[in-house]
Amino acid sequence: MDFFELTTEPIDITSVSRRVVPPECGATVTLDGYARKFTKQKDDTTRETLYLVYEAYEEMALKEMQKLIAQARQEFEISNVGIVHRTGRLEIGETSVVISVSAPHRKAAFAACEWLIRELKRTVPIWKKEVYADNEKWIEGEI
Amino acid sequence: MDFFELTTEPIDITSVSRRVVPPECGATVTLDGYARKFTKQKDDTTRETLYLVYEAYEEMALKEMQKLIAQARQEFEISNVGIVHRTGRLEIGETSVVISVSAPHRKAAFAACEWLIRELKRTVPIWKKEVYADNEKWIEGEI
Amino acid sequence: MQIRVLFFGLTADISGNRQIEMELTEQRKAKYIFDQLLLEHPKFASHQLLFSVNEQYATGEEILEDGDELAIFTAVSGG
Amino acid sequence: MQIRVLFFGLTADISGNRQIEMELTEQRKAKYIFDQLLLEHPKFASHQLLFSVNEQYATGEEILEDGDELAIFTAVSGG
Repeated sequence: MDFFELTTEPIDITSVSRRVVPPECGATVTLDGYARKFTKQKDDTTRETLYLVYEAYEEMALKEMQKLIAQARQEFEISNVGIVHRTGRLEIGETSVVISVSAPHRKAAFAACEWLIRELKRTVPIWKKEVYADNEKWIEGEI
Repeated sequence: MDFFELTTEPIDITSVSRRVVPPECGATVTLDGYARKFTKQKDDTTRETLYLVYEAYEEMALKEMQKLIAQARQEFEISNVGIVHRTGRLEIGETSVVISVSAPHRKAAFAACEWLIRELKRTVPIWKKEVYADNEKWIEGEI
Repeated sequence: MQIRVLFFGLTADISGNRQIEMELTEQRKAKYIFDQLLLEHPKFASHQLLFSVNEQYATGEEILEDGDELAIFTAVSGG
Repeated sequence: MQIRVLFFGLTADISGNRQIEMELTEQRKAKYIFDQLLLEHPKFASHQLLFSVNEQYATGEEILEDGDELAIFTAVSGG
Protein backbone atom coordinates (compact mmCIF):
# COMPACT_ATOMS: atom_id res chain seq x y z
CA MET A 1 0.00 0.00 0.00
CA ASP A 2 1.24 3.45 -0.96
CA PHE A 3 0.55 6.38 1.31
CA PHE A 4 1.09 10.14 1.28
CA GLU A 5 0.37 12.38 4.22
CA LEU A 6 0.86 15.78 5.71
CA THR A 7 1.34 16.00 9.45
CA THR A 8 2.07 18.65 12.04
CA GLU A 9 3.53 16.01 14.39
CA PRO A 10 7.14 14.78 14.47
CA ILE A 11 7.75 12.10 11.85
CA ASP A 12 8.97 8.69 12.97
CA ILE A 13 11.24 7.41 10.22
CA THR A 14 11.00 3.76 11.21
CA SER A 15 7.24 3.71 11.11
CA VAL A 16 7.24 5.28 7.64
CA SER A 17 9.87 2.97 6.25
CA ARG A 18 8.35 -0.18 7.74
CA ARG A 19 4.90 0.59 6.37
CA VAL A 20 6.12 0.10 2.79
CA VAL A 21 7.58 -3.39 3.38
CA PRO A 22 5.78 -6.22 1.56
CA PRO A 23 6.76 -9.86 2.16
CA GLU A 24 8.28 -10.43 -1.28
CA CYS A 25 10.59 -7.45 -1.05
CA GLY A 26 14.28 -7.14 -0.45
CA ALA A 27 15.07 -3.53 0.34
CA THR A 28 13.66 -0.20 1.34
CA VAL A 29 15.42 3.08 0.64
CA THR A 30 14.45 6.06 2.76
CA LEU A 31 15.22 9.72 2.31
CA ASP A 32 15.13 11.75 5.51
CA GLY A 33 15.19 15.49 4.86
CA TYR A 34 15.69 17.91 7.73
CA ALA A 35 16.35 21.50 8.53
CA ARG A 36 19.83 22.89 8.11
CA LYS A 37 21.19 25.09 10.85
CA PHE A 38 23.39 27.11 8.54
CA THR A 39 22.45 28.08 5.01
CA LYS A 40 24.64 29.77 2.47
CA GLN A 41 23.31 33.08 1.18
CA LYS A 42 23.70 34.41 -2.36
CA ASP A 43 26.54 36.68 -1.17
CA ASP A 44 28.35 33.56 0.15
CA THR A 45 27.91 34.41 3.81
CA THR A 46 26.22 31.82 5.99
CA ARG A 47 23.21 32.57 8.09
CA GLU A 48 21.99 30.78 11.19
CA THR A 49 18.41 29.59 11.06
CA LEU A 50 16.59 29.48 14.40
CA TYR A 51 13.64 27.40 13.22
CA LEU A 52 11.48 26.79 10.17
CA VAL A 53 7.85 26.99 9.24
CA TYR A 54 6.42 24.85 6.45
CA GLU A 55 3.10 25.77 4.89
CA ALA A 56 1.20 23.58 2.43
CA TYR A 57 -1.69 23.95 0.04
CA GLU A 58 -2.89 20.75 1.62
CA GLU A 59 -5.45 19.33 -0.81
CA MET A 60 -3.30 20.11 -3.84
CA ALA A 61 -0.11 18.88 -2.14
CA LEU A 62 -1.75 15.50 -1.49
CA LYS A 63 -2.95 15.30 -5.10
CA GLU A 64 0.53 16.12 -6.40
CA MET A 65 2.10 13.49 -4.12
CA GLN A 66 -0.36 10.92 -5.41
CA LYS A 67 0.54 11.84 -9.01
CA LEU A 68 4.25 11.51 -8.23
CA ILE A 69 3.73 8.03 -6.82
CA ALA A 70 1.73 7.01 -9.89
CA GLN A 71 4.48 8.31 -12.18
CA ALA A 72 7.19 6.58 -10.12
CA ARG A 73 5.32 3.28 -10.44
CA GLN A 74 5.33 3.65 -14.22
CA GLU A 75 9.01 4.48 -14.39
CA PHE A 76 10.53 2.14 -11.79
CA GLU A 77 9.92 -1.45 -10.69
CA ILE A 78 8.94 -0.69 -7.15
CA SER A 79 6.61 -2.26 -4.62
CA ASN A 80 5.38 0.50 -2.31
CA VAL A 81 5.95 4.16 -1.69
CA GLY A 82 5.36 6.20 1.45
CA ILE A 83 5.68 9.97 1.62
CA VAL A 84 5.13 12.03 4.77
CA HIS A 85 5.78 15.78 4.83
CA ARG A 86 5.58 17.78 7.99
CA THR A 87 4.06 21.27 8.18
CA GLY A 88 4.02 23.98 10.83
CA ARG A 89 7.00 24.94 12.99
CA LEU A 90 10.06 22.69 12.91
CA GLU A 91 13.17 22.96 15.03
CA ILE A 92 16.62 22.58 13.48
CA GLY A 93 17.42 18.93 12.76
CA GLU A 94 13.80 17.79 12.87
CA THR A 95 12.64 15.76 9.90
CA SER A 96 10.63 17.75 7.37
CA VAL A 97 10.07 14.96 4.85
CA VAL A 98 10.43 11.20 4.67
CA ILE A 99 10.15 9.22 1.45
CA SER A 100 10.40 5.44 1.65
CA VAL A 101 10.43 3.18 -1.39
CA SER A 102 10.47 -0.61 -1.29
CA ALA A 103 11.40 -2.77 -4.25
CA PRO A 104 12.37 -6.34 -5.07
CA HIS A 105 15.75 -5.00 -6.23
CA ARG A 106 17.40 -2.19 -4.34
CA LYS A 107 18.62 -0.41 -7.50
CA ALA A 108 15.04 0.54 -8.40
CA ALA A 109 14.36 1.64 -4.82
CA PHE A 110 17.37 3.99 -4.86
CA ALA A 111 16.49 5.42 -8.28
CA ALA A 112 12.81 5.92 -7.46
CA CYS A 113 13.50 7.52 -4.06
CA GLU A 114 15.97 9.96 -5.59
CA TRP A 115 13.52 10.81 -8.39
CA LEU A 116 10.64 11.29 -5.93
CA ILE A 117 12.43 13.78 -3.68
CA ARG A 118 13.63 15.77 -6.71
CA GLU A 119 10.11 15.95 -8.16
CA LEU A 120 8.51 16.64 -4.78
CA LYS A 121 10.75 19.69 -4.35
CA ARG A 122 9.74 20.87 -7.81
CA THR A 123 6.00 20.22 -7.89
CA VAL A 124 4.36 19.69 -4.49
CA PRO A 125 2.90 22.99 -3.22
CA ILE A 126 4.67 23.37 0.11
CA TRP A 127 6.73 26.39 1.16
CA LYS A 128 9.49 26.79 3.70
CA LYS A 129 10.12 29.90 5.78
CA GLU A 130 13.49 30.27 7.49
CA VAL A 131 13.39 32.28 10.69
CA TYR A 132 16.60 34.05 11.73
CA ALA A 133 17.39 36.07 14.86
CA ASP A 134 16.50 39.39 13.23
CA ASN A 135 14.46 38.44 10.20
CA GLU A 136 12.61 35.72 8.32
CA LYS A 137 12.37 34.68 4.69
CA TRP A 138 10.08 32.55 2.55
CA ILE A 139 12.33 30.34 0.46
CA GLU A 140 11.49 30.29 -3.23
CA GLY A 141 12.20 27.23 -5.31
CA GLU A 142 13.35 27.13 -8.88
CA ILE A 143 10.93 26.71 -11.74
CA MET B 1 30.74 10.49 13.76
CA ASP B 2 30.77 7.31 11.71
CA PHE B 3 29.83 4.02 13.33
CA PHE B 4 29.72 0.36 12.35
CA GLU B 5 28.31 -2.35 14.54
CA LEU B 6 27.12 -5.90 14.70
CA THR B 7 24.17 -6.67 16.92
CA THR B 8 21.99 -9.63 17.79
CA GLU B 9 19.15 -7.30 18.78
CA PRO B 10 16.46 -5.87 16.49
CA ILE B 11 17.70 -2.79 14.65
CA ASP B 12 15.81 0.47 15.07
CA ILE B 13 16.07 2.30 11.76
CA THR B 14 15.29 5.74 13.17
CA SER B 15 18.02 5.57 15.77
CA VAL B 16 20.58 4.54 13.14
CA SER B 17 19.56 7.22 10.67
CA ARG B 18 19.35 9.99 13.26
CA ARG B 19 22.82 9.23 14.63
CA VAL B 20 24.46 10.34 11.38
CA VAL B 21 22.79 13.77 11.29
CA PRO B 22 25.16 16.72 11.74
CA PRO B 23 23.78 20.28 12.04
CA GLU B 24 25.11 21.48 8.67
CA CYS B 25 23.51 18.65 6.72
CA GLY B 26 20.54 18.50 4.47
CA ALA B 27 19.65 14.86 3.91
CA THR B 28 20.15 11.33 5.10
CA VAL B 29 19.62 8.33 2.87
CA THR B 30 18.98 5.00 4.56
CA LEU B 31 19.00 1.51 3.14
CA ASP B 32 16.93 -0.99 5.11
CA GLY B 33 17.60 -4.59 4.05
CA TYR B 34 15.37 -7.37 5.30
CA ALA B 35 14.58 -11.00 4.81
CA ARG B 36 12.52 -12.08 1.86
CA LYS B 37 9.78 -14.59 2.46
CA PHE B 38 10.00 -16.12 -1.00
CA THR B 39 13.22 -16.59 -2.90
CA LYS B 40 13.60 -17.72 -6.47
CA GLN B 41 15.64 -20.86 -6.92
CA LYS B 42 17.95 -21.59 -9.83
CA ASP B 43 15.28 -23.86 -11.36
CA ASP B 44 12.87 -20.88 -11.28
CA THR B 45 10.64 -22.31 -8.56
CA THR B 46 10.10 -20.21 -5.47
CA ARG B 47 10.79 -21.42 -2.00
CA GLU B 48 9.33 -20.22 1.27
CA THR B 49 11.86 -19.24 3.89
CA LEU B 50 10.79 -19.75 7.50
CA TYR B 51 13.55 -17.71 9.09
CA LEU B 52 17.18 -16.76 8.60
CA VAL B 53 20.42 -17.05 10.48
CA TYR B 54 23.25 -14.59 9.89
CA GLU B 55 26.75 -15.46 11.01
CA ALA B 56 29.69 -13.05 10.99
CA TYR B 57 33.45 -13.24 11.33
CA GLU B 58 32.97 -10.41 13.74
CA GLU B 59 36.39 -8.79 14.09
CA MET B 60 37.07 -8.97 10.36
CA ALA B 61 33.55 -7.80 9.49
CA LEU B 62 34.04 -4.69 11.60
CA LYS B 63 37.41 -4.02 9.98
CA GLU B 64 35.93 -4.39 6.51
CA MET B 65 33.04 -2.05 7.36
CA GLN B 66 35.52 0.51 8.60
CA LYS B 67 37.47 0.22 5.34
CA LEU B 68 34.30 0.68 3.30
CA ILE B 69 33.43 3.84 5.17
CA ALA B 70 36.95 5.20 4.62
CA GLN B 71 36.70 4.44 0.89
CA ALA B 72 33.23 6.00 0.67
CA ARG B 73 34.56 9.18 2.27
CA GLN B 74 37.24 9.41 -0.41
CA GLU B 75 34.82 8.83 -3.24
CA PHE B 76 31.77 10.84 -2.16
CA GLU B 77 31.19 14.18 -0.42
CA ILE B 78 29.43 12.83 2.62
CA SER B 79 29.20 13.84 6.24
CA ASN B 80 28.61 10.69 8.28
CA VAL B 81 28.01 7.00 7.76
CA GLY B 82 26.34 4.48 10.05
CA ILE B 83 26.24 0.75 9.35
CA VAL B 84 24.53 -1.79 11.60
CA HIS B 85 24.27 -5.45 10.62
CA ARG B 86 22.30 -7.93 12.64
CA THR B 87 23.46 -11.49 13.31
CA GLY B 88 21.80 -14.58 14.76
CA ARG B 89 18.25 -15.68 14.01
CA LEU B 90 16.01 -13.24 12.13
CA GLU B 91 12.32 -13.65 11.38
CA ILE B 92 10.96 -12.82 7.92
CA GLY B 93 10.67 -9.07 7.41
CA GLU B 94 13.08 -8.19 10.21
CA THR B 95 15.85 -5.79 9.29
CA SER B 96 19.19 -7.48 8.65
CA VAL B 97 21.18 -4.38 7.73
CA VAL B 98 20.81 -0.63 7.93
CA ILE B 99 23.15 1.80 6.19
CA SER B 100 22.60 5.52 6.74
CA VAL B 101 24.58 8.22 4.96
CA SER B 102 24.22 11.95 5.58
CA ALA B 103 25.52 14.58 3.19
CA PRO B 104 25.19 18.29 2.49
CA HIS B 105 23.71 17.36 -0.89
CA ARG B 106 21.39 14.41 -1.17
CA LYS B 107 22.86 13.21 -4.49
CA ALA B 108 26.08 12.19 -2.74
CA ALA B 109 24.12 10.51 0.05
CA PHE B 110 22.17 8.39 -2.46
CA ALA B 111 25.29 7.46 -4.42
CA ALA B 112 27.35 6.59 -1.34
CA CYS B 113 24.58 4.55 0.28
CA GLU B 114 24.07 2.51 -2.90
CA TRP B 115 27.81 1.96 -3.24
CA LEU B 116 28.15 0.92 0.43
CA ILE B 117 25.45 -1.75 0.33
CA ARG B 118 26.87 -3.17 -2.90
CA GLU B 119 30.38 -3.36 -1.46
CA LEU B 120 29.18 -4.66 1.91
CA LYS B 121 27.50 -7.58 0.15
CA ARG B 122 30.72 -8.29 -1.70
CA THR B 123 33.38 -7.88 0.98
CA VAL B 124 32.12 -7.97 4.56
CA PRO B 125 32.45 -11.52 5.99
CA ILE B 126 28.87 -12.28 6.98
CA TRP B 127 26.85 -15.28 5.80
CA LYS B 128 23.15 -15.90 5.53
CA LYS B 129 21.45 -19.25 6.07
CA GLU B 130 17.90 -19.66 4.79
CA VAL B 131 15.85 -22.16 6.76
CA TYR B 132 12.96 -23.87 4.94
CA ALA B 133 10.33 -26.28 6.25
CA ASP B 134 12.33 -29.38 5.24
CA ASN B 135 15.82 -28.07 4.73
CA GLU B 136 18.28 -25.23 5.16
CA LYS B 137 20.94 -23.63 2.99
CA TRP B 138 23.92 -21.34 3.44
CA ILE B 139 23.66 -18.71 0.73
CA GLU B 140 26.87 -18.16 -1.20
CA GLY B 141 27.63 -14.77 -2.70
CA GLU B 142 29.35 -14.06 -5.96
CA ILE B 143 33.04 -13.37 -6.15
CA MET C 1 -20.50 33.76 -10.75
CA GLN C 2 -18.16 33.56 -7.82
CA ILE C 3 -14.64 32.20 -7.55
CA ARG C 4 -12.21 31.89 -4.66
CA VAL C 5 -8.47 32.74 -4.75
CA LEU C 6 -6.03 31.30 -2.22
CA PHE C 7 -2.63 32.70 -1.25
CA PHE C 8 0.19 30.86 0.49
CA GLY C 9 3.48 31.79 2.10
CA LEU C 10 4.95 34.85 0.41
CA THR C 11 1.85 35.64 -1.68
CA ALA C 12 -0.26 35.55 1.49
CA ASP C 13 2.21 37.92 3.18
CA ILE C 14 2.26 40.32 0.20
CA SER C 15 -1.49 40.33 -0.40
CA GLY C 16 -2.35 40.40 3.28
CA ASN C 17 -4.90 37.67 2.60
CA ARG C 18 -5.04 33.91 2.69
CA GLN C 19 -8.29 33.72 0.73
CA ILE C 20 -10.49 36.15 -1.22
CA GLU C 21 -13.79 35.77 -3.07
CA MET C 22 -14.23 37.43 -6.47
CA GLU C 23 -17.33 38.04 -8.57
CA LEU C 24 -17.24 37.55 -12.34
CA THR C 25 -20.04 38.97 -14.47
CA GLU C 26 -18.95 37.21 -17.65
CA GLN C 27 -17.01 34.10 -18.69
CA ARG C 28 -13.26 34.58 -18.23
CA LYS C 29 -10.03 32.68 -18.50
CA ALA C 30 -8.00 32.10 -15.32
CA LYS C 31 -5.38 34.45 -16.78
CA TYR C 32 -7.82 37.34 -16.35
CA ILE C 33 -7.86 36.85 -12.58
CA PHE C 34 -4.13 36.25 -12.28
CA ASP C 35 -3.37 39.42 -14.30
CA GLN C 36 -5.71 41.42 -12.13
CA LEU C 37 -3.95 40.19 -8.98
CA LEU C 38 -0.54 41.04 -10.44
CA LEU C 39 -1.75 44.58 -11.12
CA GLU C 40 -3.20 44.87 -7.64
CA HIS C 41 0.01 43.62 -5.97
CA PRO C 42 3.01 45.05 -7.83
CA LYS C 43 5.36 43.23 -5.45
CA PHE C 44 4.28 39.93 -7.02
CA ALA C 45 6.21 40.96 -10.16
CA SER C 46 9.61 40.38 -8.58
CA HIS C 47 8.87 36.70 -7.93
CA GLN C 48 8.43 33.61 -10.07
CA LEU C 49 4.80 32.72 -9.57
CA LEU C 50 2.80 29.57 -10.14
CA PHE C 51 -0.94 29.31 -10.54
CA SER C 52 -3.51 26.63 -9.98
CA VAL C 53 -7.17 26.11 -10.78
CA ASN C 54 -9.05 23.55 -8.75
CA GLU C 55 -5.85 22.12 -7.24
CA GLN C 56 -4.17 21.55 -10.60
CA TYR C 57 -1.32 23.60 -12.01
CA ALA C 58 -2.83 26.11 -14.44
CA THR C 59 -1.61 27.74 -17.64
CA GLY C 60 -4.12 30.57 -17.41
CA GLU C 61 -6.09 29.33 -20.41
CA GLU C 62 -8.65 27.56 -18.21
CA ILE C 63 -12.21 28.88 -18.59
CA LEU C 64 -13.51 29.67 -15.12
CA GLU C 65 -16.72 28.29 -13.72
CA ASP C 66 -18.78 29.18 -10.71
CA GLY C 67 -17.18 27.90 -7.50
CA ASP C 68 -13.68 27.44 -8.95
CA GLU C 69 -10.77 27.58 -6.54
CA LEU C 70 -7.71 29.41 -7.83
CA ALA C 71 -4.37 29.88 -6.12
CA ILE C 72 -1.30 31.98 -6.73
CA PHE C 73 2.02 31.17 -5.10
CA THR C 74 5.79 31.32 -5.47
CA ALA C 75 7.90 28.42 -6.73
CA VAL C 76 7.55 25.65 -4.17
CA SER C 77 10.27 24.97 -1.57
CA GLY C 78 9.16 21.91 0.37
CA GLY C 79 11.29 18.84 1.00
CA MET D 1 54.98 -22.45 15.72
CA GLN D 2 51.24 -22.52 16.10
CA ILE D 3 48.48 -21.01 14.00
CA ARG D 4 44.70 -21.00 14.31
CA VAL D 5 42.21 -21.60 11.49
CA LEU D 6 38.59 -20.40 11.73
CA PHE D 7 35.61 -21.73 9.78
CA PHE D 8 32.27 -19.99 9.25
CA GLY D 9 28.88 -20.98 7.90
CA LEU D 10 29.23 -23.64 5.24
CA THR D 11 32.94 -24.29 5.86
CA ALA D 12 32.18 -24.82 9.55
CA ASP D 13 29.40 -27.27 8.61
CA ILE D 14 31.62 -29.17 6.15
CA SER D 15 34.70 -29.33 8.38
CA GLY D 16 32.71 -30.02 11.53
CA ASN D 17 34.79 -27.36 13.27
CA ARG D 18 34.60 -23.69 14.01
CA GLN D 19 38.25 -23.40 14.99
CA ILE D 20 41.35 -25.64 14.83
CA GLU D 21 44.95 -25.19 15.95
CA MET D 22 47.78 -26.32 13.66
CA GLU D 23 51.49 -26.80 14.31
CA LEU D 24 54.06 -25.73 11.73
CA THR D 25 57.64 -26.95 12.03
CA GLU D 26 59.00 -24.67 9.31
CA GLN D 27 58.16 -21.34 7.70
CA ARG D 28 55.24 -21.65 5.29
CA LYS D 29 53.04 -19.53 3.11
CA ALA D 30 49.33 -19.35 3.97
CA LYS D 31 48.66 -21.25 0.75
CA TYR D 32 50.26 -24.33 2.32
CA ILE D 33 47.58 -24.43 5.01
CA PHE D 34 44.71 -23.63 2.68
CA ASP D 35 45.81 -26.39 0.25
CA GLN D 36 46.04 -28.87 3.11
CA LEU D 37 42.49 -28.02 4.22
CA LEU D 38 41.19 -28.40 0.66
CA LEU D 39 42.75 -31.87 0.52
CA GLU D 40 41.32 -32.80 3.90
CA HIS D 41 37.80 -31.63 2.99
CA PRO D 42 37.09 -32.56 -0.64
CA LYS D 43 33.62 -30.97 -0.39
CA PHE D 44 35.29 -27.56 -0.21
CA ALA D 45 36.21 -27.95 -3.89
CA SER D 46 32.65 -27.41 -5.11
CA HIS D 47 32.48 -23.93 -3.59
CA GLN D 48 34.09 -20.58 -4.28
CA LEU D 49 36.24 -20.00 -1.24
CA LEU D 50 37.84 -16.94 0.27
CA PHE D 51 40.75 -16.85 2.68
CA SER D 52 41.99 -14.45 5.30
CA VAL D 53 45.10 -14.04 7.41
CA ASN D 54 44.81 -11.93 10.55
CA GLU D 55 41.41 -10.59 9.52
CA GLN D 56 42.56 -9.39 6.10
CA TYR D 57 41.69 -11.03 2.80
CA ALA D 58 44.62 -13.21 1.79
CA THR D 59 46.15 -14.27 -1.52
CA GLY D 60 47.96 -17.27 -0.01
CA GLU D 61 51.38 -15.68 -0.50
CA GLU D 62 51.50 -14.43 3.11
CA ILE D 63 54.37 -15.89 5.16
CA LEU D 64 52.89 -17.28 8.36
CA GLU D 65 54.05 -16.32 11.80
CA ASP D 66 53.42 -17.78 15.22
CA GLY D 67 49.95 -16.94 16.48
CA ASP D 68 48.50 -16.05 13.07
CA GLU D 69 44.74 -16.39 12.66
CA LEU D 70 43.62 -17.81 9.32
CA ALA D 71 40.09 -18.30 8.07
CA ILE D 72 38.49 -20.10 5.16
CA PHE D 73 34.94 -19.32 4.06
CA THR D 74 32.53 -19.19 1.11
CA ALA D 75 31.76 -16.01 -0.80
CA VAL D 76 30.01 -13.69 1.64
CA SER D 77 26.23 -13.25 1.64
CA GLY D 78 25.44 -10.60 4.23
CA GLY D 79 23.29 -7.56 3.65
